[in-house]
Order: sequence, then C-alpha cells, then structure tokens
Amino acid sequence: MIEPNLTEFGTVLIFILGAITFVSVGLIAASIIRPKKPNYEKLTTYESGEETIGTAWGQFNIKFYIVAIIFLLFEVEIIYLFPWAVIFGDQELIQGTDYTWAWFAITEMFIFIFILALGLAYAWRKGYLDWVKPVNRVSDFKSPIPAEAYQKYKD
Amino acid sequence: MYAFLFFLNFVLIYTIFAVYAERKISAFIQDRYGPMETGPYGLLQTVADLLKLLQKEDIVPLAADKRIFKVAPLIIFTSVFAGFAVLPLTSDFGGSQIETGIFYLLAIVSLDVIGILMAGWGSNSKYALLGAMRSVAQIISYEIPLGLSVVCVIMVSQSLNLQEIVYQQGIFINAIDPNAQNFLFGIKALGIETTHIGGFLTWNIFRIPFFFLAYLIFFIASLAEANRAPFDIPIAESELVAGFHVEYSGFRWAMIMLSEYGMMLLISFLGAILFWGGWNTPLPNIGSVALADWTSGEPGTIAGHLWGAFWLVSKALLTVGLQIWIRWTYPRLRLDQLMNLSWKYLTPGAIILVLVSALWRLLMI
Amino acid sequence: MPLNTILLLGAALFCIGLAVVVTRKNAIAVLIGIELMLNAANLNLVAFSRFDAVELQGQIFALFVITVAAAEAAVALAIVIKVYQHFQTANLDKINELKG
Amino acid sequence: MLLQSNMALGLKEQIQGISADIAWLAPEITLVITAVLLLIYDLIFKENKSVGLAAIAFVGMAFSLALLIAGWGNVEGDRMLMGGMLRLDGAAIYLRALFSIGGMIGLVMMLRCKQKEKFFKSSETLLLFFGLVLGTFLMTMSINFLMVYVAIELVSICSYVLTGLFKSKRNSEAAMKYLLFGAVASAVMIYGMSWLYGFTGTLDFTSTAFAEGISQVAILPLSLALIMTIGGFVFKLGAFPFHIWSPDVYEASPTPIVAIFSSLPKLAALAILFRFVANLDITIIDWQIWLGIIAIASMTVGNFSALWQKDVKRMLAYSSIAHAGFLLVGVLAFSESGSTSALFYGSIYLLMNFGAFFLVQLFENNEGKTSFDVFKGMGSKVPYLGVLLLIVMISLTGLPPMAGFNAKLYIFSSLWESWQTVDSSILIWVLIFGLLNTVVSLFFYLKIPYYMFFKTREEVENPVIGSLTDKILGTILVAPLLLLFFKSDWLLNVLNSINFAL
Amino acid sequence: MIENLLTYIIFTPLLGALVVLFLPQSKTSSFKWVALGALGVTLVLSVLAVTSFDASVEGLTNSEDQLQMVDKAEWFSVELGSLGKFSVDYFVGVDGLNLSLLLLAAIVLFIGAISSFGIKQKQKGYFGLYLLLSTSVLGCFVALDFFLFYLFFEFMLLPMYFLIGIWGGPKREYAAIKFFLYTLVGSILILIVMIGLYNSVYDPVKTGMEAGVIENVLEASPDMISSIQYAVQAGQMESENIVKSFNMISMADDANYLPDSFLGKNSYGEIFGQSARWMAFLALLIGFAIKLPAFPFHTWLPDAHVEAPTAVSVVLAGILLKIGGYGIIRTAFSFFPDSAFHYSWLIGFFGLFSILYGAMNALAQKDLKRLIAYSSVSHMGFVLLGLAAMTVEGVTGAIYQMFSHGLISSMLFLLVGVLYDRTHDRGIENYGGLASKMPKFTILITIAFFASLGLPGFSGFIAELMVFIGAFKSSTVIGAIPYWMPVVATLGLVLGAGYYLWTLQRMFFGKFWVKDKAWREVLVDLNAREYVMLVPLVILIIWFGIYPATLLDLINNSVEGFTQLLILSVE
Repeated sequence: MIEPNLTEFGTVLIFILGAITFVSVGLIAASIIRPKKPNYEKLTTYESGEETIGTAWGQFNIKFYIVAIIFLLFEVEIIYLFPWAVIFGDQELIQGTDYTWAWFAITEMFIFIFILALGLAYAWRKGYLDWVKPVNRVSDFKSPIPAEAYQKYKD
Repeated sequence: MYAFLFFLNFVLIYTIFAVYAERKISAFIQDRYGPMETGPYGLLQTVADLLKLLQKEDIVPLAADKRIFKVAPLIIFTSVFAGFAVLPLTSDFGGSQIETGIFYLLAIVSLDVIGILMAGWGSNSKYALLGAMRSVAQIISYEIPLGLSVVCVIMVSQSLNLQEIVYQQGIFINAIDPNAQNFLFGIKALGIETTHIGGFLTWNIFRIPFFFLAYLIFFIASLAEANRAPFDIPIAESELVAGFHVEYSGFRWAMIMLSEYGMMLLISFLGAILFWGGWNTPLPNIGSVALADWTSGEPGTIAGHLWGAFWLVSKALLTVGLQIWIRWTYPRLRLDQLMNLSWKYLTPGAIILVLVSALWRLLMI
Repeated sequence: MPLNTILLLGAALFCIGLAVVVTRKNAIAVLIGIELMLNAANLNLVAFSRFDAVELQGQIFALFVITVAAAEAAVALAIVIKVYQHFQTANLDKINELKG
Repeated sequence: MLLQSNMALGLKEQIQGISADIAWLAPEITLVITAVLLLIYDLIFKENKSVGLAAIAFVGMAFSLALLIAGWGNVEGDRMLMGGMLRLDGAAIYLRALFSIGGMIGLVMMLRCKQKEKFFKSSETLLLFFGLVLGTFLMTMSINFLMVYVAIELVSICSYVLTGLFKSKRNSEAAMKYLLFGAVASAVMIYGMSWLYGFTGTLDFTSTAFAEGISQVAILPLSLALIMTIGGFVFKLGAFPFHIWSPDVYEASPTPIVAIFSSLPKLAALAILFRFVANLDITIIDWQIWLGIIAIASMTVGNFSALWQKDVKRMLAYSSIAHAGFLLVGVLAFSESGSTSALFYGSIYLLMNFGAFFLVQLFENNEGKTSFDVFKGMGSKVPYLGVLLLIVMISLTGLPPMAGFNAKLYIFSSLWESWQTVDSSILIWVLIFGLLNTVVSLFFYLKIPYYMFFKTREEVENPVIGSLTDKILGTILVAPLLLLFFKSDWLLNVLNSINFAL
Repeated sequence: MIENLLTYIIFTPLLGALVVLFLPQSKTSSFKWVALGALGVTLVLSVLAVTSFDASVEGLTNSEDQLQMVDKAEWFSVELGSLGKFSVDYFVGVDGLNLSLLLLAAIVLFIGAISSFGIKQKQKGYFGLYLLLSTSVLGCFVALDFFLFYLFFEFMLLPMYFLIGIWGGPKREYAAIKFFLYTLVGSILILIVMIGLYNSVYDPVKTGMEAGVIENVLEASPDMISSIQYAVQAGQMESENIVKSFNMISMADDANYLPDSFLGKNSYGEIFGQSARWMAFLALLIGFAIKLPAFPFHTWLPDAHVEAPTAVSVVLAGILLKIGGYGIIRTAFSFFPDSAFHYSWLIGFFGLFSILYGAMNALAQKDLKRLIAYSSVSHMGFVLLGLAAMTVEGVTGAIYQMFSHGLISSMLFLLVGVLYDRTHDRGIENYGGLASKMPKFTILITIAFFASLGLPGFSGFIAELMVFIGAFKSSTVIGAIPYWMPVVATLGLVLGAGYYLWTLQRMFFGKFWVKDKAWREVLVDLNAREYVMLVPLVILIIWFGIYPATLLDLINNSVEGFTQLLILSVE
C-alpha cells in the first residue's frame, strides 16, 4: 500500500476525520466572511409566508413506524446473508466435501430466506405495505383534456 | 492519505461540474439555454454560486433545536464521504483495503439517514419534518433491495473486499488467486475459458447474465438512496419546497447539496465496481489482438494507474449522467407508488435473484 | 487495543444503561438503556472471542444478540405505539391501570 | 485460506452428523412446519378460517407429541445434537412430552374459551403460541449459552406479543411492563454470560472446560457473573426478584394464554437451571444460600401477596410465584432425588395449573370477569364443577389426598436428605418456611371454595356454566391429581428412568 | 372376616358416603337413614372387634406381634433418586392403645348420626361429609402406617371445615377457617417430623426381601429380623437394598433406625443446637397438643364448638380431641421416649395449666356450650398429666379419661343441643328453674354434670383417680414429674365442681324464668329421638363408672408394654 504506516482501518479513520475537519474548517472560514444580522422575521420558521401554528414535533402517520419495523427485521436478516454469502461457495470447502457443504449451506439459507419471504408475504397480504392513497377530488375546472386521460397516471 | 486528498478534491471538483452539467442538461432537455452569463457558456456559474454560498448568512430558526440543527449537515456529509474510503480507484490505488469493504460502505452510508432525520427534526418546520420522514422511509425501504442485490454479487465473488471483486472481473484475476479461472457466463460446463480474454466478458454483469436485472434493481434503489428524481418526494420542490433542508442556508446548505451529489457519485462508483468491472477495461483480448492488455497497464505501473482511473471514472460519470438524464425525464412517484415499487416488486425480485445466484455460483466451480 | 480497556468500556456502558433504565421514566428511554446494556455484553463477547480464534463463538453470539435485540426493539416499538394510543403518554408512571 | 482448507477436513462428517441429528429434532421441526402451514393457510384463505386453523394446530401438536412418545424408547443415554448445541436426554424428552401435552390442553382451552374467534380468527395467536412452545422445547435441551439465549428470547418475545396482541388498554400496559422487565432481565443475563464466556473460553456450560475455567476465577467477579446469568433464568421461572411482571400479565391476558405462561416457560427455565447448576461445584460458591434465599423469598412474597387479591387470575399468578419457589427447592437440594422430585412437582404443578385455569375459565365464560364474586354461591348451582375446583385448590395447597401433597412431600424429603448430608442451616430454614407457607396459602386457595359453598347469592337463578364436554374435560384434568396421590409410584418410576444432567 | 375387620370398619362409612352421593337429590329423607345404617354397621363391627380382641397378648408396643386384626398390604413403594427406596403400606391393626378409642369413635359417630336428624337443609351434602368424616376418624385410630395416618389425619379437616362452615352458627366461617388453620399448623409440624423419620427408619422385612435374604414376609422370623437389623446397624447392608418405611411400629424400635440416621437414638443430629430428637418430639407434641387441645393452643376450640352444629360438636369433642391424645401416645411418646422423659415436666406443666386454665375459663362463661368446651380443655389436661407421669396408672388413666370424656362430653353437647333446638339460645343467664318445666332433661343433665366433674360411680371418676395415682407415684417410680403437680391439679376438680354446680343452680333450680316469653311454649321435655341418643350414653357412663374392668382388661397389657418401653428408654 501507499501508506505502510497506517492500518486499513486507520485509512478509514482518516476519511472520517478528514471529512469532519473539512466541514468544520469550511464552517469557520464561512463564519469569518459571512455577515450575521439576525432579526425576528429572518428567524421565523418558513411556511411559504404563512404564520406557523404550533410546533412540527407531533405524531406521524403510523405507516412510517410500520415501515421502520419491517425494515428493521429485513435489515437484520441481511446480517446473516453476508457472512453466509462469502463462505457458502468457497472452492476449497466445496471440493473438500464434494458438494455436501454447498448443498447443506444452500438448503439452510433457502429455508431461512423462505421464512423471511413468508414474513414479507404476511405483511403484504395483511395490507401493511399499501400506503394510504390520496383521495382524488374531481375539480370543477373544465379543462380541454378529457378526465379519463389522467386516469392512467393515477395509481 | 493520498487517497483521502484525491477523493476530497475529486468530489469537490466533480460537484461543481455536476451541478453545472445538471443545469445544462435540464436546460437542453427543456429546450432552454441554462446558465450563460458567468464565464464562457456559464462555465463559472457554479463557482460563483459556491463563493456566494460561503458568504451567505447562516440562519438558524428560533424554533429550531439548535444543536441538532447545526450538527446535522456534518453527519450527512461525513457519512457519505466516509463511503469513499473503501473504493479502489485503480488496480493499485484506492482507499482502505479492509476485508469487509462493501459491508462497511453500506453501513456507513446508511448513517446519513440519521443526519437527514436530525436535519428535519432539528429545524422544527413542518415541511422539513415531512420531508425528513419521507426521505427516511424511502431510504430504508430501498436499502433492502440494494443490500440484496449487493449480496448477489458477493455470493458470486465470495469476497467483501471491493478491490478483490474488481480483480476477479478482469485479466489480472490471477494476481490475487493464482489458480482462479473465468469462464464464459461463469458456466464451467461450457468450457470456454475467458480468464485471459478479459474485457467486458469477465465483468460480473456479463459473467452472470441475469445480473442485468440485479443491476437494474441496484440502480433504481441507488436513485432512491440518493433522493434523486423520480424518487425525490423528500425534497419535492413543488410541495415541500426543499424538504428536509428547507431551513438551511449558506455553507450548511452547501454541505447538504455537496453530500447529495457525493452520494450520486459514490453510488455510481459502487455500481461500476460491482457490476461493470471497476477499473477493468471493456476491451477483450481477441486472439493476437490483445486489446485488453493494451488498454490496461500492469498493476502498480503508471500506465496501470492511469488506465484504471480512466476506465473507472468514465464509467462512474456515465452513470451520473444517466441519473441526471432520468431526473429530467421521468415524473415524480407518489409515496404509495414508491413504497409499492420497493416492497412489492424490487424486494421479492431481489430475493429471487439471491436464490438464483446461489445456484449459479455452483455452476462456476 | 488492550483487553482491559474494552472490558472497562463495556462495564461503563452497562452501568450507564442500567442507570438509564432505573432512572428514566420514558419507555423509549428505558429501551435505549436496555440497548446500551446489550451492546455492553456484545463488546465483552467480541473482546473475549479473540481468545478462541477458531470458533469465534463470541462474535457469533454477538451477532445473534444484535438480531434478537432488533426483534425485541421491533416488538417494543409496536407495543409502545399501542400504549401511546391508549394512554396518550409513554411515561411509565402514568401507565398503571393494573393494580392489586 | 489455510484456515479454511483444514476446516474442510472434518467438515463433511460434521455436516453429515448434523443432518443425522435432524431426525432427533423431528418434534421441533413438526412444530415449525405446523406454524408455517398455519401462516400459509391464513394467507391463502380470506374468510372463516377458524376450523382449518384449529385442525392444523391440533394435528401438529398431536403429531409432535406422538413423535416424542415414540422417541421415548429409543434414546440411549445422552446425545449431543447440532454439534454440541443441544443435549437430548430422558429429561428433555419427558419435559417436551409434558409441554406438548400442555400445549394440547392450551389449545383445548382456547376452543372452550367464550370468545374463541380471538384465537382462531386469524393465525397470529396460534403462530406465536407455537413459537412459544418451540422455544420451551429448545430450552429443555440447550446446554450452550447461545442456544439458551435464543430459546429464552424466542419464548419471551412470543410471550410479549401474545400479551399485547389483544385490543385493550390493559393488554398493552401488561405487555409493556412484561417487555421492559424481560428485556432488562435478558440484558443482565447476557452480560453475565459474556463474562462467563470470558472466564472459560467456551459457551458450553456442561463441558469440563467450563467447570475448570470457573474454578480458577476470583470469587467476587465469578459470583457476580453467575448471579447475573441466573437472574435471567429466574425471570423466566417467575421467581422472586423478577416476579413483578407476572400478576399484571396474568390479569390482562386471556386465560388459555395465562395457563401456558404459568406452566411451560417455568418448567423449561427449571430445566435450564438444573443443567446449569449441575456442572457448578458447590464448593466454589455456596449456591444453596442464594437459591435458598430466592426460594424462601418467592414462596413468602408470592403467598402473602396472594392473600389480598380480588381477582382469581391475579391470585393464581402470585401462587405460581410461590410454586416457583417450591420448584427451586428441588434445585437447591443438589441431588438426584432433588431433580426427580422437582420433575414430579413440575408435572403435578402443570396439571394443577391447567386444571385451575380451565375451571376458572368456565366461570369466566359465564360472567366475563374473574373476580371472586363470580364464584359466589356457585357451589349449589354447579356442584360438580365446584367439587373439581375444590380438588384442584386442595392440591395446590398441597394437602392429602391430592397429588400436590406427594409433590411437596417428595421435594421436601429430598431437601431434608441434602440437609442431612450438607448440613447448611439455610436448608432447614427453607424447609420450615416452605411448609409454613402451605398454611398461608391455605387462606387464599380456600377462598374459592369458601365463596362457592359458604356464600350465597340470589340474582343468578341457573347459570349456564360448563357443558357436558367441559365437565368431562375437567374430570380428565383433575382425575390424575387424585390418582397420582394414591399411586404416585407410577409417575415416579417413569421419572426414575430419566437421568438428569446430574 | 376377622383379619379384614378393621378395613370393613373404616370403609363402611365411605361406602355409605358413595351411596349418598349417587342417590338422587329428590330422595332427601333417605340420606339420614343411609348414614345411620352405615354407622350402625360400623358400630356392630367395632363391637365385634372388641369382643374378638385377645386381651391376654403381651409385649412391647414397638413389636408387631402384639398387634391384632392386622391388615397389611403394600400400598406403593418408590425409589426417589439418592433418597433410596421407601415403601408405604396400607397397615391397620389394634392393640390396647387404640382399641378403646375405636370403640368410642364408633359409638359417638352413631349417636352423632342420630342427633343429625335435626338437620333440615342440604341434607345430601351434610350426610355425605359426615360419613367421610367418620371414615377418616376411624381410619386415624387404626392406621399404623404414618403416611396412612397422616392421610386420615389431614383429610379429617376438609369435611369438618365444611360441616362447621356451612351448617354452623352465625360466626361459622370464622370458626371453620380458624379450626382449619390451627390444625394445619399442627399437621405441618407433624409432616416435618414424618419426613425426618421415614428418612431415618427402615423396614427390616422389606430390606431383607430386597437384599434377597428372605423370600417373602412369612419367612421373617424374629431372629431373622434381628439378624437383618444387626447387619444394617453394622453397616453391612448395601445402601441400595435398604427400604425406608413409614411403619409407626418399627419407628418405635431403636433397632430400626439407620446407623447414621438423623433421628436415630444414638446419633446426635442437631437442629438449632438442640438435639434433633428433642426438637422432633416437641414438634410432634405441639402438633397433637393443638388437636388435643392443650393450654396455649386451645383457642380454636371454643369457637369451633360454639359455631358447629350439635352433631358436629359432639364428634369434635367426643373423638377429634382424642386423636390428639392418641397421637401423642402412639407417635411422640413411642418414637422418642427419651425425649418424652426429658420433657415430661413440660408436658405435665402444660397439662396442669390446661386443667386450671380451662376450669377457670369455664367458670367465667355465659354460654353453656362455651362452658362445656372449656371444661373439655380442662379434662384433656388430665390426659396430658397422666401421660407425663409415665407410669402404668397414669397412662391407663389418660386413655380411660379420653374414653370417658368422649362419652360424657358427647352427652353434654347433645343436651345443650336439645336446649338449643328449642330456643336457639344458650345463654346461661337467660334461663332459670328449668327443672320445673322439663324435669327429665334436668335429670339427665345433672347426671352428665356429675359424671363430668368426676363424682364416684361415673366413668370420669375412675379416669381422674387413676391419673392422680399415676401422677403421685411418678416422682417415686420414674421421676418424670414432681410431686406438687398432681397436688395443684386437684384444684381443677374443685373448680370443676364449682362451675358445674353453679350452672346447675343458676339454670335449673329456683323458680322458672326465661328471658323470652315465647320460650315458655317451646320448652317441652325430651322426645323419643333424644332419649334414643342420650340413654345409651348414660348407661355406658355409669357402666364404666362402676365396672371399669371391662375396659381396663382390654388395655392393660398394651399399657404395660408401652410404659415398659418408656422405662427401658430411661435407663
């Protein structure tokens, strides 16, 4: 390698630290040259000119949580896929055990993935995956384009 | 160290031109001129913008949660930029060589979700928060197919080390594993050895033909990861103004934009490395016409560096161009369509691909 | 990195987690504390698994702990949401219908 | 590369061994397949799936039971499965058979429950139920910390969801409390395990390496680690320091689920505890002090808090805590007789518990609640069920002529024996406290017969409690309690043919 | 027939209970007749047992040879891990110690059944439970296997609990649970000792069979047994051959204690620094003293008596209390004679205190039934005193006292029941000069009172007399209790005379007066049914008062053997 005095993770560390330093240096530099004249109007929250009502920190559509939960499970399953993926097809092991290893590993993982897919199927079937669709109100505006022309873009 | 400096500067310069390119291409697609004033053909436009951004006032809204608001851009940029740390630029030059390269990359990049959420939450604005939530939901949903499609590649190449993966896709395969061989379509039974033919024939995407599908999934997912149109509802200008970074201004805003473009580049690099042979030349050796040897120097030599960098960067930039093109061509997906695409089409598809590539791997030995 | 430092770090994490669990009233905070404790255990496991390099039981164990923790977190999230719908709060002191 | 190539050497045999082991795990596999079938069935059909789901569940459970009974004969000694992860011995088979019987009874209870669509409308409940049973199965066999942890968590998570699954305020609250306690307990356990792993370098706590490893560790850290680890087991056992969750959970959850909670995981945890302490040298740490204190505390706390409960299920929850204490007595006897009598006690306890909950559910079906008033004056209205309930309660108290008495007699005999040999005064205290607790427990166990036979009430003319089927089922559940008092040697001889990990 | 006699005696009532259970609810009137019939059969059988009892058999009470009508069969035998084998037998038999009490039980139960005819509500349940109670009581007296004994002893509680709790007076629930808990505490103590005992005692015959020394029980000749015992004592017997046993008779023989056993005579096991045998003895003593009841543990008795329906309190006073005394004789004294000697002063003291305390309480009572209840406490004190004396006369007196008190107290409670049936009031102050209104009743109650206060000519006199003789001799013969104890105990007699005569004077003599006008009509004299239950008792009381030999001859040899055992252990 080019930097023999660094471990591989050292390099990674350099990238991370470097990024941080770059940003902070930039910020400092900017703070030197940039003006600072705050006033109330400037510091209000932007809502296209409307007066903000209340705070934004409230509850969300439950769907967000559900997506989060499903993601969590899948991501965690992928943890197991990675170690398996790098070893199951290993030439020495497969030839050393004349394919017993390969078939064993693959069967195991297929069962695993099958159950995983079953979970997805469950979420799908029970309708946890379909997002609330916006109701489309037909406006009274008479446009030259016939309404059904839009139809194929909706849903 | 050098890799760091290289990538930092590379990202910066690239961003300047990417923004310019974006505006020009959009203008071209929408039949306009685009920036013309600053410099010839407005070439210096982005530089001017950058300078302007540097001296813009940094506004932190009163309602915002100050600390979170200020830290967010830092986290976003860092997490994206740290992704570059494991990219092999050429046969012998690149970031770190850690054995778990790709795994690390996926992990560190998915950290920017946190940054985005912080940005949205911290700025305590309804637009920002909505944007953040959407963006998070979108990113995590598309992380699954992305990860699975990456797993396909890993299963075939039996390694997490990007450099190793790249080596396998070219004529220098034996440099890492002396008795490794490549076969046409990876099927040993065909008996057509392509180890020394190299070129595009040994790229993953040609070695395992159905990797075209894998790459398709990968590419779509990567678009969503980078919040690019048609998956840009988080920053949908027309409804959320600018999504999670609506409250940002000045240098912090610049950082966010920078990391967005950086993300594009990173994803393109990754795609090129995993599927399109990385720094390997596309030209095969045909008998005595050793195009591959001519267009790629021995590892370690200057030629090797130059050729490698050339091929990889050009592949990546092409992908970026493709992304820009798509952005200005397709309409934005609605949130439910977005979710459906991810969960109901890409994920099952990716799962099937994983199974198929597992079997394919057995054909290869 | 010497073993002791890792173990100390783990112990510190564990204690912090325990303290959070004991002191905080918010269910989410308690869950975070629990995650800290689990990760302390993971640190230990990985650190110790240096000593059986062949089987790496510790690392595998850590992997499983992570998984199970994630599953637990998922369930916990779901339950907390449910509780929130019923009680309009995640404060554990406020959630006491069952007594006896 | 080098590493892998010499990995390849024994690998093939290893794989073939593991594939051979699968035959021994047929019951577990049956459970998994059943669960999967349930899910698929649920996903395929849209409407009125109850019958199909119930059928699948029953068949699966029955099949696993049949497999176990078939496997009873041909297990020779111990047998390591899955590369030393699991250990199959007589105790494991016996307990699993017991559990699948319990599972059957649980399913029957679900069927006899008033709002049975709660369980059979869709597959979730059954799915989790099977997951729970599977977890308990694995718990009985695991001798590896990793396996123990996974099994325990499988049980726990299924329990959490089962508790919170039903749409009510109390369910969600109970589920959250359960989850928080459980998560903390398991975190503590894991931390302890990690230390033990560090001390010994192995996760297999029945291996000699483990025993040697801990014999070299300083007393303080070792005891800390061990206590942390055992804390996790004790949580599943529902004994003293980690019992707080159970009353709320029991009160909130539907009765069949509670019946399962209160029996299967407890006994499974007991099995783990046995396997764990079996390999620990008493001379290193004085176990009997710790376990004795836990046992005494569980018995006393459980019984005394049960005294002023107004809800029967809550009362039974506390009684189950007390019984956990009694089960621990078998552990701290540290003798073969201790384990045998603990198994005996456990089996009887399972029967008693299911009987109690089954009968209570019959009354719950009638009035929709389980406060003691439900039983007012029922003795004259439904005398037969009343007598059955009386028998169960007497058995829970541990008086002759019910099997509960034999259970207590044997378990305390083994305690006495080990006290004669070891002569540590904690044991005699446990003995005295345990037996005096019987007196305390009489108060609340007799409360139900008291309400049934002594109290009277007018408003209910002729309540519809218990069809003929229920009466028959109740009899089937209660009859063993009488039978095993008069011929307790039948069960004991079976248990004697089991060699526990001692 | 004769060898299974006891079995028939025990299980006839159970059979009756089953009949009652399966009779349809409609046949309400039939239940009482079933009960009466069953208990009548029992009575006849037990009389048969008494007549066919061979009084000439001698021998120490720790040998099975002197038992009669033995019915022995293996119930179950199990192997409990390292605890080794132990076997539980169905083992019943009589000797002088329990024969009289068996008879007593049969009589009192029968009469109780007659008096239960007054029960009007829930007859099915009542008579079913009553018959169950009878079974367990009878079984308790004849069971010679500790497990069996304990089964009957515990099972007694349930029917009693329900009988008091459902058919009792206003405060019945409280009384029932109190009774249940007190006795349960006692039986827990007994259980602890039982566990300890069967862990230390082995059965020589079974051990021999296990070891293959002998083929079957018939070969077990005494010298063979003793050789086996020698082998075990010398530690030559393999531990896996040793069969532990619940046999109460072998428990009384030191040779049957395992050499290293905890409660063995020459092994010095300790609990809390005390000799294990002493502690075990105390546990047993307290356990049965609660049942007896002796002084500090008696408080359940008045409540139970007052709240229980007449028949039940008859059974309670007539039999259940005796089980306490019998238990002390059969277990505590027989198993741990040395400890008994060591604690005899304590037992004597308890006895003494019960006598005085009971009597004084009786003086203070306003409720006639309570008064009689406390008088029972006082009389049971004599039993303890007699036992503490550890002399032949003392023990004989104790048993005789139990027998006679069984008869007398039943009669007293029946009489109170008679009064209560009429006015539903038992207040002593609420009556006056009943003699003029119901003379026959007065005569009977006078007889009962005099019998109870120990007037010569009644059975009570003989009993107390023998107790006193034994107690006086004790200090010289064996030195169990000091001289002053019986002296002070005589005070009890005086007090007894006091409260009885005073009550008599207050309630029956003088001019007729009752609290409530309405009672004037209801207060009629005895009817036929009441005669049927009372007259036999009167006859019995007088018979045993003037011709005690009837009973003494039966029990003498066994008592000799028993005291022999005690004295042997003291030297």
